Amino acid sequence: MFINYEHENNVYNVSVERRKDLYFITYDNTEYKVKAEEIKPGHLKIKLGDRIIKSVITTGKKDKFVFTDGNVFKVKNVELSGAIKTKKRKEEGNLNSPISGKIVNIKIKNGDIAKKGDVLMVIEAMKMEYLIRAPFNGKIKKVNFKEKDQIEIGQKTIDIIKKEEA
Amino acid sequence: MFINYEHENNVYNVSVERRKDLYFITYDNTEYKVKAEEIKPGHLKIKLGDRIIKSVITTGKKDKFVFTDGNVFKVKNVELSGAIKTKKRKEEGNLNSPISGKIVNIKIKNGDIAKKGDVLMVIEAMKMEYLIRAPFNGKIKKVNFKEKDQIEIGQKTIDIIKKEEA
Amino acid sequence: MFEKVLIANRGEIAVRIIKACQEMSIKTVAVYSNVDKKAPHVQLADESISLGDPTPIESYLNILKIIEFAQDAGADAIHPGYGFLAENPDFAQACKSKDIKFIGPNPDVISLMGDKIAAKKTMEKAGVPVIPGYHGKNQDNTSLVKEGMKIGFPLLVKAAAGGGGKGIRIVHNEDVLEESIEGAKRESKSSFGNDTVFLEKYIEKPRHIEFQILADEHGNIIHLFERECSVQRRHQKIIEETPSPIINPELREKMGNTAIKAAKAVNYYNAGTVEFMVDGELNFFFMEMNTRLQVEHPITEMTTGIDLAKWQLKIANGMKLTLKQNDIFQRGHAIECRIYAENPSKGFLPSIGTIEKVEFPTGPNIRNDTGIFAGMEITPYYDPMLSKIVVSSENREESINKMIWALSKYVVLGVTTNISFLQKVISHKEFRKGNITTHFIDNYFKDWAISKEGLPITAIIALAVYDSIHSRTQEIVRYKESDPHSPWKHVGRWRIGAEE
Amino acid sequence: MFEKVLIANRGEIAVRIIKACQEMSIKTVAVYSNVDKKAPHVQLADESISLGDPTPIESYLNILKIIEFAQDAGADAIHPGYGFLAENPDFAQACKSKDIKFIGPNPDVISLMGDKIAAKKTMEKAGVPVIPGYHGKNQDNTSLVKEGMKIGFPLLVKAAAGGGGKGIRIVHNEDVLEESIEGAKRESKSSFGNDTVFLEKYIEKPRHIEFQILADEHGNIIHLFERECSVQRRHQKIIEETPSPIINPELREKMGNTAIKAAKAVNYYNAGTVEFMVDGELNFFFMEMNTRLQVEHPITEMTTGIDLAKWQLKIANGMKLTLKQNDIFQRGHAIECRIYAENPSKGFLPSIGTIEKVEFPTGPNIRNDTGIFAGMEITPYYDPMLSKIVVSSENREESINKMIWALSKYVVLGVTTNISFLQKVISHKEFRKGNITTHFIDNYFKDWAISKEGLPITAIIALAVYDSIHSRTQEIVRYKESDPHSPWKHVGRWRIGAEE
Repeated sequence: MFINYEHENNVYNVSVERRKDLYFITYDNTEYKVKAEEIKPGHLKIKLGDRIIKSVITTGKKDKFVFTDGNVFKVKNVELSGAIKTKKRKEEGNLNSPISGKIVNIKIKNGDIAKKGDVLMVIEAMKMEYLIRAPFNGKIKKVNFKEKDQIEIGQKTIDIIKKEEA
Repeated sequence: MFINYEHENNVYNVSVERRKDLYFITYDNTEYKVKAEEIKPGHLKIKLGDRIIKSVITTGKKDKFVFTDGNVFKVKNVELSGAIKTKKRKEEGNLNSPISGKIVNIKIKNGDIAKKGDVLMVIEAMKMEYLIRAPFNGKIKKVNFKEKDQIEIGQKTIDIIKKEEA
Repeated sequence: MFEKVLIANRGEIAVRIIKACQEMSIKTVAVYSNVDKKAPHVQLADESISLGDPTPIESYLNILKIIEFAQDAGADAIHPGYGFLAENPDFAQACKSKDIKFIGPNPDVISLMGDKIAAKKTMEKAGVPVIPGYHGKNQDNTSLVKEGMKIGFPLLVKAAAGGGGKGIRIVHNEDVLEESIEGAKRESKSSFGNDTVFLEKYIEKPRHIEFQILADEHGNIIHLFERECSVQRRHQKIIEETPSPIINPELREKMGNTAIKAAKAVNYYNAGTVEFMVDGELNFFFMEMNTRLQVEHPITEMTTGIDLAKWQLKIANGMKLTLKQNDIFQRGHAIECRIYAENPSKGFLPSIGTIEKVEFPTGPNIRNDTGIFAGMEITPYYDPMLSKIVVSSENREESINKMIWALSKYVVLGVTTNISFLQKVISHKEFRKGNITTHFIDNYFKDWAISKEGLPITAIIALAVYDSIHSRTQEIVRYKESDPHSPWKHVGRWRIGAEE
Repeated sequence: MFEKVLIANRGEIAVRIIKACQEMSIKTVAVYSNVDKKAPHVQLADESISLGDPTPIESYLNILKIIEFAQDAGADAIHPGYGFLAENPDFAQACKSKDIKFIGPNPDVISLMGDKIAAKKTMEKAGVPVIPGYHGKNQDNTSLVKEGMKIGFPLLVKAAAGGGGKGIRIVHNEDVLEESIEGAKRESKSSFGNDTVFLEKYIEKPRHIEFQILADEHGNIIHLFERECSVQRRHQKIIEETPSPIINPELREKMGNTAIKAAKAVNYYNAGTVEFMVDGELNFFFMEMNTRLQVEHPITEMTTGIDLAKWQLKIANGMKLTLKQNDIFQRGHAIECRIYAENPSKGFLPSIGTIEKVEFPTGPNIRNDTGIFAGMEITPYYDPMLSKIVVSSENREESINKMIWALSKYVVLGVTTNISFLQKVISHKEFRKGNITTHFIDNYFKDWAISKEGLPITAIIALAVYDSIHSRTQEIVRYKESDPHSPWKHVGRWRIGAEE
């Protein structure tokens, strides 16, 4: 069985083979032989050599959450296709909203010139302010929202055209 | 909907009619109108007039367990038939084993005469002794087990014939 | 500190000890019998080893197996908990001979304190007050009857190797003395493999009050005040509290010093408990010494702030007791209730079955020591104690109220428990006044039954709602309420088999 | 005592207060907004009333609605918890006018302490040391800049009506002074509807240390020692402990007496907190007074044995404080960690989502104050604090170890939390040494990220096992390990979009 896990834009390609309570897991050219049982729903007790790994896993609406060694990781099972493999690397300087909230202040308008680090927009959520700054020197192509608009996490706030370095 | 609950040899005959979150429950010629919701599996919050009843219910292999006001009751849903209605009242003086355990001592043998209160048999379970005593003066008809036998809860230890009072 | 400790126990005490170890960065090894495969102590431990057959003698009492497993796992110490092998000198000795540290006192001390007769003699010699009695070697019935007559009635017949209320008979007159001696011998033989009994004066209005001590291997010793354990059923404690409602500061100091004297007399180290009987005039007598962590240790922890389980580990590791007697003080009031799988309205008969659902009350100063879970089978193999609920607060009254609240939120479905019973006991007006003796339950709860009045209407309503929600029947149109043909009449309750 | 109390709050603090009421046999009324319909405080209360729309101003901040509901339910008192209406003098006044007891101090005192400038002036007059600064009425930028230049740098710009770190700017030099003043004004306006700011000297190596007080309506007042709250992110506390690692007995007494003086200066009653800033030379300055129960009150309860929530109820009911200063003492050491739904590696951005699974660590002296449950939606409407985990033990080192253990067993799946981050902070060697200031997080955890190294192998293995167990595929025969055609090669990790 081959599985691909996506975690923070990295894809982990794993294979697993099961024989009763023994599992042979191969990742990064290394095979791990473990003994494992699900002691209650979502609770795994895994024996890897002398080491006991205790893990809690649950499947949410979109993601899988795995708790191990006191830390939690959010992953997604993904099918690898040509498309995803060639997906473009994210542009430097993310202008997507980091949070769902209300736009309380827009500092620039279409056509303005912004200097790297300038505050372009202020978003308020949960009583705190989040600042959208220019990722580089550039010209504002389009402001996608107006003041008092509601914005959702991940929505693009502003289109900006990078100015060629002098 | 008609339901019969058996609890400690009593049968409670109840009817319930539902309209959304309203329930009309009739028991003993009284109708109770309550508002109720299952707040999580098995957890009920029931509003009866000014009163809030919180209850936890679970269904085991054979019985239903209901927790209310800090107490737990074990009940069974039963179908009422002619048979159960005419079921004989239990005889005075129960000679069934109160526990599953080991018979460590038998004080009498077939044909013996026992006086009311005499210890007939000693059963041991969970490191404690349980005594089976004669419920009345009588003659031992049959001892159903021998020493060191395993006995299950509810099994009849001894058959005894009641001696007519003088 | 130890690298790895094997916990030779199960249930709540194994869980308690594993947590103490893990906080101290000590690796833990759990052992378990087949029926405990999924038990919390097994899941919590860093490693676990199966003992197989659930019969105690094959599993948690199996000295050879446990020692072998400890060696295999590379454990450098074994914590025995309470019960099982905790007070077995052979086990302590076997650990010693394999160079595994037994977390407890010297095997000789366990041996001595396990022999109630020898223990009492030792204490008498050390100047600790003991109850008048016969602890001689003449164990034939005739001699025992003669000695009993000398002591006078009421008197007690007790198993020399006893504990937990097993092998005890109270004798009120000559007629039943011999019969009682025989019964105690038989029970003792069956429980402890030894039928030696002793006789002693029976104390009227007795209270069971014990003192916690903590002693290191370097001769340092302190006491951590008393626990009032008088509320008992079948000679087993069910409710414990500290401070005791009747102990005053002078008596507390006197008894505490006596407890220290008792422990010093046998060069004791480890946590330990000196049990006293206190009579109506506040005279106190040594009863026995428990050479292990006590079930009820949490109430001492809550009022003194000291972690007894961790100190056991530190002491066993050779550390010096850094706590001084003057640094230890009681604060507030703590109560423990033991939750048993048993039926209080049927003579506290242990109950078995599957725990279908369990929910613990939580809140400030509420401690749950437990080893149970939903889906767990309660078997007849082991003690029916499921867990302990412990509360503390600023004073006794508040703690009683907190405990009543906590018990009212404590849900265990699937096996009969004593939770309702505990609520009634702790709410009793004589308990509230602190008027308790070891006869408290017999005096006030002889024929107690939760369900004398049958199913309460709240339960009936809840069941009806539940079944209605979970039935596949659609919502139905109501019959007209005035309809004489409505089947809504004629519902009620009747007794099975009753003539109609 | 009150018959029935309405709790005008949600989450863990509503749960905490409801439990206190229930232990005292006081009936409770919960209020809730639509998104909180299934919340624990609603389920626990004896009654509950829906406030409708989740927007705070329509629900938990809606004075009219809440007062009306309290009247309808026949509540004779309202407990405001913390946050929301807890320090709103209009609410306290509205309760008073409807003859409902507000569980808190007099509305005038809330008003006075809510105005940071007036509060500081009052304290200065009463002889309580304050930080040099400007709290004047001239709020035009030019005047403020001039005053700022007088005080010197570094200095702080703070919202007069502020709290919880909102509307605060630190200014290191003249160039950015005006810009910072503007930012603070804007944030203050948006958060509190008031853009008055004040300026003050910025203390280097500052610690935030506060004193708990308890005062009744009859002029009796005590303090319950300090809480060290220096570990903060975005000017909000995340870890609190008591005692403070730097406070010595003399300083403790001096600061405690100053806190009492501060409270007396305004005829305070109720539980309250006097916050001080302490500099590197152990000089201390009054910062502000919180006229309510504090988030971090449990650490004081654990070390003093006093139940603050219950005392609030008793005091509001007119009872006299029976506790005397000399009877109160600290024992052991307690630590609280606040569990937030937030992402510490993304500037502590609050996270939202559904809590899919939650498991709390339990054990002796571990307290969970929580209002969350599996299936709960974390929405952007309210503060992202999920719960508080509090531990205590004999000393600081043990408490740190206990907290590390507890956090390592604390499972929250479905929303990003700060649990891993808290583990790292509390394990940090400077934290262990007690070397903490309010800059601790900025100094040592500026670019912290849990997953710099990506998914650990343990997580990969666990996922693979989980998916294998839950896949419908049958067990398959293994490829020969030496088989060169085995698809078991070529598995690994790569970055999406990376050139191959």
